Amino acid sequence: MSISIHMNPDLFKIRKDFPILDQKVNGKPFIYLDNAATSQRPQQVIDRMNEFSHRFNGNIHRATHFMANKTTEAFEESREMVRNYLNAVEPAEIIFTHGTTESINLVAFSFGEAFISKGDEVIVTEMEHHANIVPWQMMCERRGAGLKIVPFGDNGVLDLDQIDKLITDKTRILAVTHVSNTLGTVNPITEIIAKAHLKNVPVLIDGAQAAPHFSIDVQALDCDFYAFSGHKMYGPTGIGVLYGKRKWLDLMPPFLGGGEMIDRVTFSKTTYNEIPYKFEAGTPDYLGAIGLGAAIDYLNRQDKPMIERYERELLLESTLKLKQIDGLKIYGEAPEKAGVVSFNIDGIHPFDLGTLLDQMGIAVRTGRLCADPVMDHFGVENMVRASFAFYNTVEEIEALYIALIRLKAMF
Amino acid sequence: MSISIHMNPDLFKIRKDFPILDQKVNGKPFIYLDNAATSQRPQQVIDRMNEFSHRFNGNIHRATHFMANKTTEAFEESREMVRNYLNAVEPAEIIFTHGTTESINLVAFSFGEAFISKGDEVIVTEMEHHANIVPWQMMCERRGAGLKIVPFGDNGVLDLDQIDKLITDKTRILAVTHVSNTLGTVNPITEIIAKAHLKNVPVLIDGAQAAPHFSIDVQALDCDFYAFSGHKMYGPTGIGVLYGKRKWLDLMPPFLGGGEMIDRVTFSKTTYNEIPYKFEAGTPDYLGAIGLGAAIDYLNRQDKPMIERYERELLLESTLKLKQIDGLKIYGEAPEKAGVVSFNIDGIHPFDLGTLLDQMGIAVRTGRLCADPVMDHFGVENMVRASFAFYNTVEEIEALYIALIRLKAMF
Amino acid sequence: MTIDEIQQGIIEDFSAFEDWMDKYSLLIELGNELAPIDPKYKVESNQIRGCQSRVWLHQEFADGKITFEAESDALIVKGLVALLLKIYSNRTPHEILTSEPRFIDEIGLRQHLSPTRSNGLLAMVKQMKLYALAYEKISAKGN
Amino acid sequence: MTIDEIQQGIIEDFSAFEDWMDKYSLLIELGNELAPIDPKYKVESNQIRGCQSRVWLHQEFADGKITFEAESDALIVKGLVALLLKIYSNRTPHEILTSEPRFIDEIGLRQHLSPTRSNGLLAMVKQMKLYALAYEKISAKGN
Ligand SMILES: Cc1ncc(COP(=O)(O)O)c(C=O)c1O
Ligand SMILES: Cc1ncc(COP(=O)(O)O)c(C=O)c1O
Repeated sequence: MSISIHMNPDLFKIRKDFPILDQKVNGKPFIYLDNAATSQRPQQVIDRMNEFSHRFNGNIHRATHFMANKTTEAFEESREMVRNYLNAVEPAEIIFTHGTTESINLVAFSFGEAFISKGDEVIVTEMEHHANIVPWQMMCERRGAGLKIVPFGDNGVLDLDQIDKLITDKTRILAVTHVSNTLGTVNPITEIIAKAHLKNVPVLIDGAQAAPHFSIDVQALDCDFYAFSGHKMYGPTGIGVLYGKRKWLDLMPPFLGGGEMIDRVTFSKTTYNEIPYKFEAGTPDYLGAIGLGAAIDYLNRQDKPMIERYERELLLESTLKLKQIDGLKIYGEAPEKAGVVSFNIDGIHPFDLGTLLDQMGIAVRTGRLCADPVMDHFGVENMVRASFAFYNTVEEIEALYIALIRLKAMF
Repeated sequence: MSISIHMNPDLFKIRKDFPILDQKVNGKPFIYLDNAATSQRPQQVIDRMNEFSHRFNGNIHRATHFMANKTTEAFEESREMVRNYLNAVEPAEIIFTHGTTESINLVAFSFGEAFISKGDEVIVTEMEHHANIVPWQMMCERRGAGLKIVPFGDNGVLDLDQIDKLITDKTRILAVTHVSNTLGTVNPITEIIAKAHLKNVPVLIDGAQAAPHFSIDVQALDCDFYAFSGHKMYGPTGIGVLYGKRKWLDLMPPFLGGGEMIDRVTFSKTTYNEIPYKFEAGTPDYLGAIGLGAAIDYLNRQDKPMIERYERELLLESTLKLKQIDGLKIYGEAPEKAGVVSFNIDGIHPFDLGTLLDQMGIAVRTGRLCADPVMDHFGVENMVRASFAFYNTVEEIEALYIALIRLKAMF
Repeated sequence: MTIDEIQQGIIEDFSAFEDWMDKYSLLIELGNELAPIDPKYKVESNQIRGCQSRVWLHQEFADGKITFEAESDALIVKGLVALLLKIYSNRTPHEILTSEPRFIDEIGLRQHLSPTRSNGLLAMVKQMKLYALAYEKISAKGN
Repeated sequence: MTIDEIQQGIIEDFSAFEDWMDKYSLLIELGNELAPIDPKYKVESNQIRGCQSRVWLHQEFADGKITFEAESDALIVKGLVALLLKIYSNRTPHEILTSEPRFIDEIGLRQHLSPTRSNGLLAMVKQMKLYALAYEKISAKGN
């Protein structure tokens, strides 16, 4: 690991924290390059969750007993950690959901019920993950509204001029991804938000691919909503976050109904609790939230600027290497790009590549990447995607490169 | 533990499986009697989840690599275990949700969109948990439908005659709890379902308090939907189940939009996947589902008839004991009752009781138990609730009894 | 006596007891002794949100001092309310704003003031301070 | 030759290779050699659901036997498709219904037929059996 250690002196320690990385798969050292799909969990997250399974477990809120209080405290501490991670104004603006998908559905539904009527318009972009398209389509269909699309160029950069043209006085909300899960593009969301706010249009940011890698400041961004998933940022599956400005959340009706989100239930009239509880129906995934808190704590203890720099190095290194392969085409070459490289090799089906790489212990994602419109844009059925985390090494990228060269010869 | 062991010879072994039980709280041996709120997790569940964090973790479905396949296999195995646990016809009828609350919201929304229009009616009962009231209220308000209520008598038994009167040709669905989380009543759901089906009304069963304790056979019951939560049946938080008959699920539109629930996305038209995927938007909580699978596996390895008998003994024993306390009133004395005892002691506020019991290491729930209509029925603000699992002992019930006697003297 | 002196007294009263049961018995006694709030003040608008036990708080301002009356339906909470009234009632806004109810922590009942407890006590302390803040502003303007 | 004899032959061919790479090279070779399906059969209605690689399957029934033509856009899948055609095409419904493609397991490629794989192979085997079932019924009625 000499090259990697040179760039990331903590690497050896970091890799030790992720037990899953240290094993063989199909007889080869395991190389995990599918971090955009889901990331691995450090021992610290696993330990923290085990502590709560072994010692402290009681259903949260409204309880008088020790176990419930311990768990409630840890749950609310996690909320505060998320608030701090995003620099939100207050913990009440942090809603625990079950993932980015649920977060966006929540906004699409509740914002839609409150603010969207027949003839209104919603704007998304051509590079969105399905999770930031389908909920809006479903809502638009229900409310009789229309969906407008901001296109991107072949280099993977959004056509910002189009935004100005697409926003009309019928536009009610704009939803855009912070980082594209296929193209890797880091969108200029500060600029996009400013453009939208000029015309009084609130903005939802899909942060699924950004929150694990960059520092987020929702106040500086001034975004209205920000969504991300725990399982993509070194936490467990099943937990996610929706940040929302209080001014919106207060006005939006509840999404799901059930325990904790109510104030008082009678059959003739039910009144609702305050935020964030209004949007947290049912027993929250407090074990997951505690795990996410531990993941954030883990990230906070790292040298963040160094990690950001290192992840950028991994991107540069992999781009340079892969471009040396004849017939390999990379999709998305935005100047601002995160650690995601999607590509195809002429004449080789992504499924074949994925299958054979797996035989060599290398995990990449292949398929449509939950982004049909991006596939359609480039006129392809599938792509291969390698995506990085700070525990990956330059040597792993080298191994991917050598494997691809070897496989190419088989076809 | 002599009396308990006499009734449940496996008890010693079982308690060893639940590490959390073996500790002191507030300096006293920990006695956990809040199982209806959430249950504890056996080491087997914790181990299985750790195995997947330590060795096998990849985002499920549509992948070509080892980790994703291992995880997908385990996830789908869990679905099959749930199918088997409920005796559903096919795994496609098992939808993983995040809990009972989400399961019921899913049905309220998607069934509502498909089948409920202005003037239609939905029936629930007076003893429902808020999770089986509020989603229906919200949907009825959106669709312009009305909510009808089946009342219960002071003994905690539903007035079945009312069901026949309430069902009209406008009734579209009936939702009822299998076991009441406040009164402990085991409702005669076979009879209720038959009554409803006679008039072609489908039935949703809230099984949150039943699935952990009784054998469920959805085919024998012939219910249309059955919902429960993982965290109340010895699994992790954040995972739940909705069983639905294919004939309904096929006709219902999706609930949340996002990855995996789609077939093909274009901006002009999106088509949806088949069940169960149609209803599983976003990355499912596969870690939670695997944990739930392990919990079911654990339950399957127990002597189930013995455990059911033993839990009934715990109920009888606690009822007998508590009734000896002067001024103690038990709410709910249905002949068919599960291990839930809610009560009040004259002149002592439940909060005071809960606080002082906690000082003695005993965890009970106090409050409104997410069942405002039940509080209103009895004209009380709060209740104290003790609820049992098969790892509880008769000696723990004795300890509760002695503690209450001691506390009563303080007031 | 200053707020701090009274708090010190309370801490000493409680420190006489080793056993938690005796501490709670004392709280219950204090709760039982607390004069009930005038029924006309036991109204929704004086009620403090707390999911399990309810607290009613009424205040009046005269001669630069705030007098509080309060009550709770749970006896342990009422006992703690009695102690809070002892230190905060009939005080100037400034005194109220500059003192924390540290005694609760020191007599080993901290958990009752934790933000995750739904007994309404923390909300009551916050509400008393809000009143103090409001009256302080009014007084400042008045002069 | 019976289906089983052909399967045995395939298993022997593959067992000559120790290295997985050689096995996959052979599959790729088989895939490359497979005659393409007639374009007019490469239609939606012949396509088998598989999220990543697509498989097209066409069949005809004559003289009591079913002939299959098939193709896939992924080469490894196409190689496996070639093997499946070798054993299942030009067979009676009864032969098809009574033989399992055990060779896939035995040559160490079982994962390709696992229900969690989205390559469409399992669906293709199922589809071939469904055709066999249908024709068996038709033949039974016809006689
Ligand atoms: C009868 C009943 N229904 C529904 C629920 C809600 O379950 P969850 O909070 O896990 O969604 C509960 C849990 O308290 C319950 O007891
Ligand atoms: C940009 C983006 N948005 C949304 C999602 C959906 O996240 P989840 O499946 O965790 O809800 C993903 C994950 O693939 C993503 O990459």
